Amino acid sequence: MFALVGRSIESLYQVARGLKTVFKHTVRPPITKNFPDDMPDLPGHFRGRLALAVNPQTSEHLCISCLQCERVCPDKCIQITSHKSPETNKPELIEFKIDHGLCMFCGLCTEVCPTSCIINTNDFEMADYTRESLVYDLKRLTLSQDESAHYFAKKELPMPKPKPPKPAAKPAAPAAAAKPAEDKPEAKPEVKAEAKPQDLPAAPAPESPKKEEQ
Amino acid sequence: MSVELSSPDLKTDEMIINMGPQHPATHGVLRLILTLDGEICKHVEPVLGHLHRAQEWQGQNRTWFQYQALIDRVDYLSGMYTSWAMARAAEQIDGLVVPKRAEYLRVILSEMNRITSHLLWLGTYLIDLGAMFGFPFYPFREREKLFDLFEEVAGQRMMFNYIRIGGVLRNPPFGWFDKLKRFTDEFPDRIDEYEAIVTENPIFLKRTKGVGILKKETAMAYGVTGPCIRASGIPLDLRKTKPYSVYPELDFKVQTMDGDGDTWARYMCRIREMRESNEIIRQAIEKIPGGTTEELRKLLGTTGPEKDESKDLDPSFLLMAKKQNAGLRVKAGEGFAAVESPRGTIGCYVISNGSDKAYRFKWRNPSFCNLSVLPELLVGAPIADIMAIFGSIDVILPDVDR
Amino acid sequence: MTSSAVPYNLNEIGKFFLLSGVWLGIIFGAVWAACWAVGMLVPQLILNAYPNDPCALNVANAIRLLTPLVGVMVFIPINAMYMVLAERRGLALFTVRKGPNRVGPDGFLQTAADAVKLLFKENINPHGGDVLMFTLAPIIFFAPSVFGAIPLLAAVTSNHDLFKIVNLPTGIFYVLAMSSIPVVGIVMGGWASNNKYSLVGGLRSAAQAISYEIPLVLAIITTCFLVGSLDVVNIAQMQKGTDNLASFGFLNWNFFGAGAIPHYLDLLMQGKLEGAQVVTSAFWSLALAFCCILLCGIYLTGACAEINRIPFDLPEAESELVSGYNTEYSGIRFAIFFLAEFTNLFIVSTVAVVMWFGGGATPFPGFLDANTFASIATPFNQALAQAGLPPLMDGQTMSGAFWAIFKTYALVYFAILVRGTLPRFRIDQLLDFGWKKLIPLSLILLLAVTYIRELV
Amino acid sequence: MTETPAPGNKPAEEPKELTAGPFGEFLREHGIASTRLPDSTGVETVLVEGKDLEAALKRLRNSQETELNYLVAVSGVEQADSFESVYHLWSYTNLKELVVKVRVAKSAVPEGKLPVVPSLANFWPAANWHERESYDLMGIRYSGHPYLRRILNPWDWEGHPLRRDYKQPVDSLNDKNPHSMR
Repeated sequence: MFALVGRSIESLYQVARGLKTVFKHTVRPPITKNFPDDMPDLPGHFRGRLALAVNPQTSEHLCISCLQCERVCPDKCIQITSHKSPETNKPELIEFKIDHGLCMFCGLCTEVCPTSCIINTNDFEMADYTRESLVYDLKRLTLSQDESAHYFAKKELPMPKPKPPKPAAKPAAPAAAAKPAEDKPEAKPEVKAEAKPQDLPAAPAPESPKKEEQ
Repeated sequence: MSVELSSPDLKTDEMIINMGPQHPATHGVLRLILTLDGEICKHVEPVLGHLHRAQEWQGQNRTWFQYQALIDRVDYLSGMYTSWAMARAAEQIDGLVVPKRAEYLRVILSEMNRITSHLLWLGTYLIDLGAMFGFPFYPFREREKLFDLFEEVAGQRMMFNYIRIGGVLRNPPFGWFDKLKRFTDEFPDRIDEYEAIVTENPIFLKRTKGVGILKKETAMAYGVTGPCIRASGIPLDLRKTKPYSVYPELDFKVQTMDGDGDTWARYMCRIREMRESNEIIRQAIEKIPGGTTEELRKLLGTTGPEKDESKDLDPSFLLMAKKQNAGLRVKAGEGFAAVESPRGTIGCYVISNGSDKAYRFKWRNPSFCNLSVLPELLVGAPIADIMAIFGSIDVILPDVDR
Repeated sequence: MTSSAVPYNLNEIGKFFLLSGVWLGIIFGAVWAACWAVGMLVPQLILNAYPNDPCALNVANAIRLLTPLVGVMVFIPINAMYMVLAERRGLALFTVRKGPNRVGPDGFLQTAADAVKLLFKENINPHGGDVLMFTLAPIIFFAPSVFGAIPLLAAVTSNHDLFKIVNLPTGIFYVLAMSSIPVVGIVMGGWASNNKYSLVGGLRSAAQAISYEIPLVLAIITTCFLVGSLDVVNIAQMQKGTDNLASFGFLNWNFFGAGAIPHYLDLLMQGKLEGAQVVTSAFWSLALAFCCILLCGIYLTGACAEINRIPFDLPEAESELVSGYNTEYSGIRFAIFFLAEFTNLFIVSTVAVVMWFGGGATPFPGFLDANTFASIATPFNQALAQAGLPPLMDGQTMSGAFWAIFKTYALVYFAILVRGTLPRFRIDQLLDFGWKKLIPLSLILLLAVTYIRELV
Repeated sequence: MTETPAPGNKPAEEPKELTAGPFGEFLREHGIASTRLPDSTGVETVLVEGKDLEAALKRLRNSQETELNYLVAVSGVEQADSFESVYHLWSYTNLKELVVKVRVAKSAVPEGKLPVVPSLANFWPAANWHERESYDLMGIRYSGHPYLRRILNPWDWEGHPLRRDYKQPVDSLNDKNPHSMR
């Protein structure tokens, strides 16, 4: 009988302790973020939508059509069309398609890219109305010069060397410059000056360039 | 019709209920075919495979390099461990010695991952028990903090793709270790809060004490691992019993519970493991070769990534023992490697024939093996306990179905 | 990582109170306006139009009689809308979230939007279900709570003229009788859904309601016995204390022993107690108070079980039975179930307030009492009188309504806190708890109260 | 590794005889013949006959010396000319490990039949689901299994997907279908 009473009192005490702990949380600030109003501060290495960078200094397109990303993609979501330029005898990019509906954002393509052209941006809002519109073509994929500079700084990528000047008109060039700014409003904020370390020693740094460059 | 209510001939029927695959508490897509007598369970047949993605087939048809990105999805709540098991298997076959710093980073991130996994279990388990609205958010709050840290170092919150064959992907960014240290400082207080709400709660005790008793012998016969078997009193923890990585250098205890191994013991075991993991992280931060990223930078005298190619580098500061590239190959041979995941022994049996693809992959998933004991536990339990028991063995369905 | 730096959350708490205040203002404004219009304005207009017509007098009186019904009808849906929002925001506060904050200013209209959404959703009849029963179930679940609430109106408005009509001499019995009907609706809904989970949920509900009805009724009977009345208005009035005890405020409540403690203190101050009587009287008074606290606890527990709130929400146990009896419901029928659940919560809280927490009495004499409210109401009444319209309300009623509602919502928030903390019982443990613990305890208390009452 | 020749890429076969390890000795003491295979990353690997499997594993599990009471996994493997059922045995109490393999030569499997390996599920419940999985994916029939039913694939699935000669069915969710929904 007394044991029963004792247990009841103990139980009530424990319930009260729980209630108190829950009630204590009332004065804690909420952890909810008002998402579209304040965007999350994503780290540079965040693996978001794929994009093609241009040279931040010269606004050349960085892709050399080496097809490494196409080959390494586990989902086979990258499709590159290129042809061998008759003048320079080097491959030239014609079309670059990424099916973001298939992409699983593993970032392998960015690791193998010899010129740091294909990068994961911080953009993650890609919802769209059709599956077809998830297939991004070269024009939608290519970043503007400012954005490229932003991501190069944020990801601490080494600056690419400018390509040797070419005699003929470049087919990929027009796409590079004309990127509407409203595509990525949230990526605009000031380029962070603070140094974020990336791959320290011997990270899977972009493996020796020129290897696949025929 | 004249039926005597007290007669044993009173005609009753067994009811067959399909629990799942769309039941809210089957943690995904498990289907249980329950034969009920009233509310008492007479027979259970789990039907698996609703989430079967042919992970083994994919492993055999993708290169090593590609498959590394996929295996986080096998057990998405503890992706580090699946990566680690596969990386260990490949390293064993290849005879690679992973640099110390990389091993420490693996330990730190994996223990973080263990905490996130247990936290998620804690929240959802309380939901299974009916505390739908309040408590489950607290573990998720801490879990979010850890995920933010994961995001900074690995790039994503759950699909890390961080542990690679021969090392890890990259060093954490500046300030990361400080944030983690701050987390480890405040986390024990948070666990105290969880315990204040849950551990001694009379309703919780009633729901869990003496429910779903898993005897030692049964557990061993079914090959149960992880917190489930430790709660039954068997100190099987691969980090201690078959030490790997740098765990021998770290000081921690295997958390076992006395008694029969009921649901409450499994709960308590996980709570204690979280505290223990927290301690491991704290120690590993102290002991990591090269120290924090800032210290490492200072040590190397470099300021930016361009100069990291310095040749006179202490080999233990490296991150990779083997260069990662798309044509990654593993020597021919076979090997079985296991690591202690939050759910138990996660093992990877690999047969390699020296090409860039594995010849045979076989996953030994803890959830799959732990789930096989479920019919044993459920027979004789009322329908309300099904969720209490099923939740307490903490399976994750992608891990079961692969 | 940054959250622990600032330990206060005044912003969110402030928003919560602001939202509550505005919603409560809307609720009472609407109810008040409706009651005033039906009970005073329209009859007066009729009488003004046909001054000496006996027929008009009858019509006016008939319309006046409708006031309580109109009041309840206006009150219940708006109140449920507020309570759903309060529950969500309250739980958000307890769980370090923000809660719904998008629809309308700061989530203000969230439940209104939800209600509209539910109204426009399709009513789905489950295949093989009994459509008639399926349709009737939510109505049977909901209607009793509307009618059960009516006698309480008289109690919370301090027996205002307009609401006198609904006061019954056995009001509390009527409320209890009504509150036991909804379970029929649940069983019907569970049966007619043609779904095994729903059926189990419905049957669980029946078992649960039957077992928890007994301690609940016993707790109320004991209190009625102690007070000596079944009339809710009477019970509420008594807790204000008789003239010489009124200054003790909340000690007069049934919660603290139905006036035993003030009585003792009164005697002590007047020096009427001598020798050992000082101690024994004190002991018995405190014992009675303790019994009453236990009774109130039993009532609240039983009420929680009656209305299927966590930790007793077994009929809809989400992790076991998907959603129990309302698994198959959609659209307006589900909305009615939802509405009734919250209305029931409000009503059982009101019963508790009337029975134990002093009804409309202020806890501290002189604090926000009839005089204060009268001084607020006077300018309005004067303004209306100048316009030739009937007065709004008197201070007495306003004070009573204010405090009754205030206490009721305090209990509701407590229920929300409980919901945020406790896990759910198992059905056999629940029945065990009901039959083996609560019923014996309430019987013991009945005996104890009978005995102690004579000694105090 | 001798037993891992992939089709088309095979290392040289090493005919040299390996001496029996401690577990091989143990088995021989109890009258069970076993063949030592090359270690799988440092763990002793033995090959036993199908008919000896049950006796061998019972010995290994229950004997005080060995106490290999933790069946980690049962894997089905298709080699170039045989099917293997691989048992990874560990111990809950000590550090010993052992890999036991059972081979069924492809030439010994009749046309249209599955290779047969005796089941452990009757005395070792841990093997139950592993064997079902192996049956499902690799098509090894475990004779004497109490409930040998497909576990990961649907019950009416045709074929065994991890076989090398498995043909993927073409359905609406499949890339190979021209009307694929992808």
